[in-house]
Amino acid sequence: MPLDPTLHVERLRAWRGEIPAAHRYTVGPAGERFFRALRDEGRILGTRCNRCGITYVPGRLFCERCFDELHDWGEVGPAGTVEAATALHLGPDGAPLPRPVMLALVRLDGADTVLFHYLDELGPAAATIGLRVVPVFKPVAERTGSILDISYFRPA
Amino acid sequence: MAQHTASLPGTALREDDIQSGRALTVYHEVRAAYAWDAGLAIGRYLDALREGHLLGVRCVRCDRTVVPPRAFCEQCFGPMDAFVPVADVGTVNTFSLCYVTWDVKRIADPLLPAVIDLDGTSPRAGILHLLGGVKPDAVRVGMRVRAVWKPSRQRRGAITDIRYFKPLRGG
Amino acid sequence: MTSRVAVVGVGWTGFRPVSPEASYKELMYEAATRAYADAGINPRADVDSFVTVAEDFHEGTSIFDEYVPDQLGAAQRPMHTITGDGLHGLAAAVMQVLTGRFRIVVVEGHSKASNILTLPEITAYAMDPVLNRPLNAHPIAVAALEADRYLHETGTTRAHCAAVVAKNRRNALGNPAAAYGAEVGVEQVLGAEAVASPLSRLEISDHADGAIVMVLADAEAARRLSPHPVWIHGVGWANDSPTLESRSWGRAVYAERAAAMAYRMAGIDDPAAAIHFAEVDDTYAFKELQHLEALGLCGRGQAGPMTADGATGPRGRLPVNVSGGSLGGGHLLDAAGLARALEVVLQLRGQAGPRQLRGVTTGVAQSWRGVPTTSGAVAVLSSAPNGRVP
Amino acid sequence: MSMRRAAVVGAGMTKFVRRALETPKELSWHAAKLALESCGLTLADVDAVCIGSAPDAFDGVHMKGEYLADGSGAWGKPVMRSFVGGGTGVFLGPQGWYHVASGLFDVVLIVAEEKMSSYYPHAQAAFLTIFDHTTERPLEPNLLWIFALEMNRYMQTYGISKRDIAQVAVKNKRNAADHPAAMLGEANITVEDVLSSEVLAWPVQRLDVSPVSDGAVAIVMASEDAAKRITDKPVWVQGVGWNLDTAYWTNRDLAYPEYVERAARMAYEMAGVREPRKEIHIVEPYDPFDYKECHHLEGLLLADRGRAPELVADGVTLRTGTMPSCPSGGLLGVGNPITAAGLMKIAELFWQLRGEAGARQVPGTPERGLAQAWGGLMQVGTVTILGTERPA
Repeated sequence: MPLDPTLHVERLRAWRGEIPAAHRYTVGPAGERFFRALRDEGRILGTRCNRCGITYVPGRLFCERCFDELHDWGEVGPAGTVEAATALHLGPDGAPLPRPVMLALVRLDGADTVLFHYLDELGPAAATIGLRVVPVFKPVAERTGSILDISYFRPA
Repeated sequence: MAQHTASLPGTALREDDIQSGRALTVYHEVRAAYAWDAGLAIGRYLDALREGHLLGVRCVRCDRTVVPPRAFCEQCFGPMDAFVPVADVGTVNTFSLCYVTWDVKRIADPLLPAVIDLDGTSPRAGILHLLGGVKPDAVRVGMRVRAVWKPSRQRRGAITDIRYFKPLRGG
Repeated sequence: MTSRVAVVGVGWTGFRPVSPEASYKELMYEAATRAYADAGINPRADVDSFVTVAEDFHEGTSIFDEYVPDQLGAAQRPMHTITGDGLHGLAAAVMQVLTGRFRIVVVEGHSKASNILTLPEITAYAMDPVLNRPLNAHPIAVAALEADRYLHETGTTRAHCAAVVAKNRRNALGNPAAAYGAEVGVEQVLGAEAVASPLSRLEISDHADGAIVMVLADAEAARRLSPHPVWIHGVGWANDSPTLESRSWGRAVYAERAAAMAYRMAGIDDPAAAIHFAEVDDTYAFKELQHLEALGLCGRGQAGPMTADGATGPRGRLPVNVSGGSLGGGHLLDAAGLARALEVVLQLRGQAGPRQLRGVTTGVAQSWRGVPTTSGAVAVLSSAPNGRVP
Repeated sequence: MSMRRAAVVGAGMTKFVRRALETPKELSWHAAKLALESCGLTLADVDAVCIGSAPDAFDGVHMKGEYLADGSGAWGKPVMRSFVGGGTGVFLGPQGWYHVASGLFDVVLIVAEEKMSSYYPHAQAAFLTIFDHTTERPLEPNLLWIFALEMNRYMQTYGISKRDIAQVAVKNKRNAADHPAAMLGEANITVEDVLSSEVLAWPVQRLDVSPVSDGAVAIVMASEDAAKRITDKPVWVQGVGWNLDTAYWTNRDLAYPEYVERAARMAYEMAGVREPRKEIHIVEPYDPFDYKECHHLEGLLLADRGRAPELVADGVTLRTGTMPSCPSGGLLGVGNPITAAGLMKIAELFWQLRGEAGARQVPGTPERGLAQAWGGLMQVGTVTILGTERPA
């Protein structure tokens, strides 16, 4: 390259910077219904697409397969089955965690989809596929209308 | 009548719906941090700024000298031929009086961003910087300006080693 | 049908864990210069359109598209970004050539992964903000859950996955462009630090910096420009559901559908017979196995045993990731799929040096966009110009 | 080789609002579903999906195209998201066209979505990071700088006044009063209102600027055979063009958008348009700021350099003029959810050329229209030409 290269390793520079990005996300009309039922009634609601024969949990506004608007709301669970699980040893920043966090895909009874959530209070049970679990809700006063209104799932 | 003239979907919220919690929301801030390798051309540009001068690059084939430096000529696609010093004196190509910060806060004294064509570069080879030491209503396109540098021990090899450009005496 | 698009030039730089001497523009410029020299073209006169693949948060710049044209010779030319994998970019270029209005189209992909200081947080920022992100989990959890489900459904074992790592890291020793060549044993992989069960540290590819540029041409220009055009017989791409809630967790549906599209275009009915070697996504070791099955190159649950038996090794009946893949070569973010296609091109040209396969005329490249996506692409490449492989 | 023709056969959109309740996926779904319903199709008829969306930092999702896929109808389908900054909405014309013209797909669903209100506290802060990270961002630039610098250079070069330019804002906001998707706002502002509005970054004032918004737009594009099955009024893609200028924006003549001219020439050549001022009957130039409409009319060769404001003053660009410009109301009037606003321009041509634009319908029987958008650091030109006549 005609421009003289920089041959001194200690002179190589990297410029530091960030993308500042803070967001407030609405949950949408279907989310409003789902999270209010979760927060106020401790109920987990799904919507059913009768054309495709699928019950989506959390309930959705539309079916991704046929694009129908979904109106058929109903309660599912609260018990469900672990479809996959992992013991996660890394924190969100990539640093090791002092003790692993258990995460699972839980298919609630009556649902055709899964929830991505924590497992805890496993006791002697192994976090294996097929394990029957139930949600542990936060105390009513602490609920905010969030997926974290469910604290975690534990063996049934 | 066409579909689109029927009442269209989309539900307007007011800021107050969010603040009051009438609409449920989830807040999240992402930490997106980078260390971008300056590389050859910009690395040398930053070195020169620390030393108190501006550096350009020259393409002999296109007879062009441009700032900021780049390793390649975007016009002929050959490698650039040489680093060349350029003057820290130039001409205001265009400017603005900006009353809003980058994160949309109102300010009373405007910032004066400008594109400054530096002496010794080819036509239309300016850089973005700020003007200072001048009343906002006195700024003109075509105004001659000179870089005001930070003292050498405060310079760290950054575009902000130049505080701003101020008018040459006598314009 | 007769193929109408060919790769006539390739250029690359890297792949290395870090590249502090060069800016992203300088990396791209070097790869582009090599590709244009390889194709014997002048980008300022001969190229009708340029495509790049990039994501803003991998670059640290909003509208990164802005910063691409100069170092590719694309200033004041038709140029656009696809926010996809390099194979999506390749497919976009193929479509442009097929319209008949573009004779030569350039595709670029690159990675400056070393410049991203907070990649796990950024990847997590791709998850659903309402349903998934509040759990504040490292995104590797998504891959681990997929692995758990895949092993469960297919009977594939962790030892099978470890065999993928051993193979690809060893293959990388034969590839001067690969960043992470090493002799790593199966036991070493199984005994490595647990990251997210069932994944150990060594089953997860590390990132690398690099850039890849490819020059595509229509049939007439290809024959004029290249003594060894590599014909693109088929391209395919597809998504499964983007949501964690309603996607398939055991199967790579995106790869199955992308492959079906590419094979249909290529006129391939029996991929296991028509495809001589494969470069597939191995971001995580189990993904290589899952993807081989999705590509129809073996039956479900067979990829693991095949790998353990050496059938996917460089001298096996279906060599897979002879380049070293991402596990051995380094994962190139949005350019990962182009790295797969690059190896297929080099093999089909007979330019793969010590790792050259004998007697291969048709190969497949496949990509996945990584967690948390269900987005994949496939390209079928051949040294034979006729679409239907003999 | 004869080219495979493509036509727009359907379109739909959401309202443009300052802050939408719906999630980005839900906005996309609404627009996409309306577009499909407008031509009697279902998702099963769709072969491939094209998505357009501007910086991920707005909606606040990395790899936004992946996230938007289900709302855009891409479940199990081939989907690609293209990205050329603000030019993306109109680039969806070329992108959809090459999907169809390649021969790979017959029916393509094309969806543009933007939810700018997710960014807190204000979407404009997301634009800091469009500037060069090392040589410009340390100066803490905001988006307004680059527009103000360009506008000032444009005015200075040609001796144009703010008063000349303000008429664009007046016209577009008035046009938007007839658009059912338009943000609620003052439709009947005057030039004096523009000139006395708050100065943001001289010469840019509050009413020179389009409002940030949330919204989605979708169109359906089809091959010739499919289009004829779907509708008896296909609107043909006659020409497409796109062009990306250097990233070194301070090394460029800011008074004239050469990249727009290059994109336009590419599209005119394909469309066989030799005299654009006679042959383009409706134009939807990109108008995020009022001066931009003038700038772009010149780049499109529809006005002489520095003379576009005269066309505005003479009423040529009114909906009832001889070259209606932004009859939709444009970004200034309807709102500016970046890529959705760009695709709205293509949708507007579709409705206008079919005579379905209702109160916005331009008089006569327009046969050809042009939509254009701009993006990046004053460097992207994207053009789509639609017409009622089947291309040769």
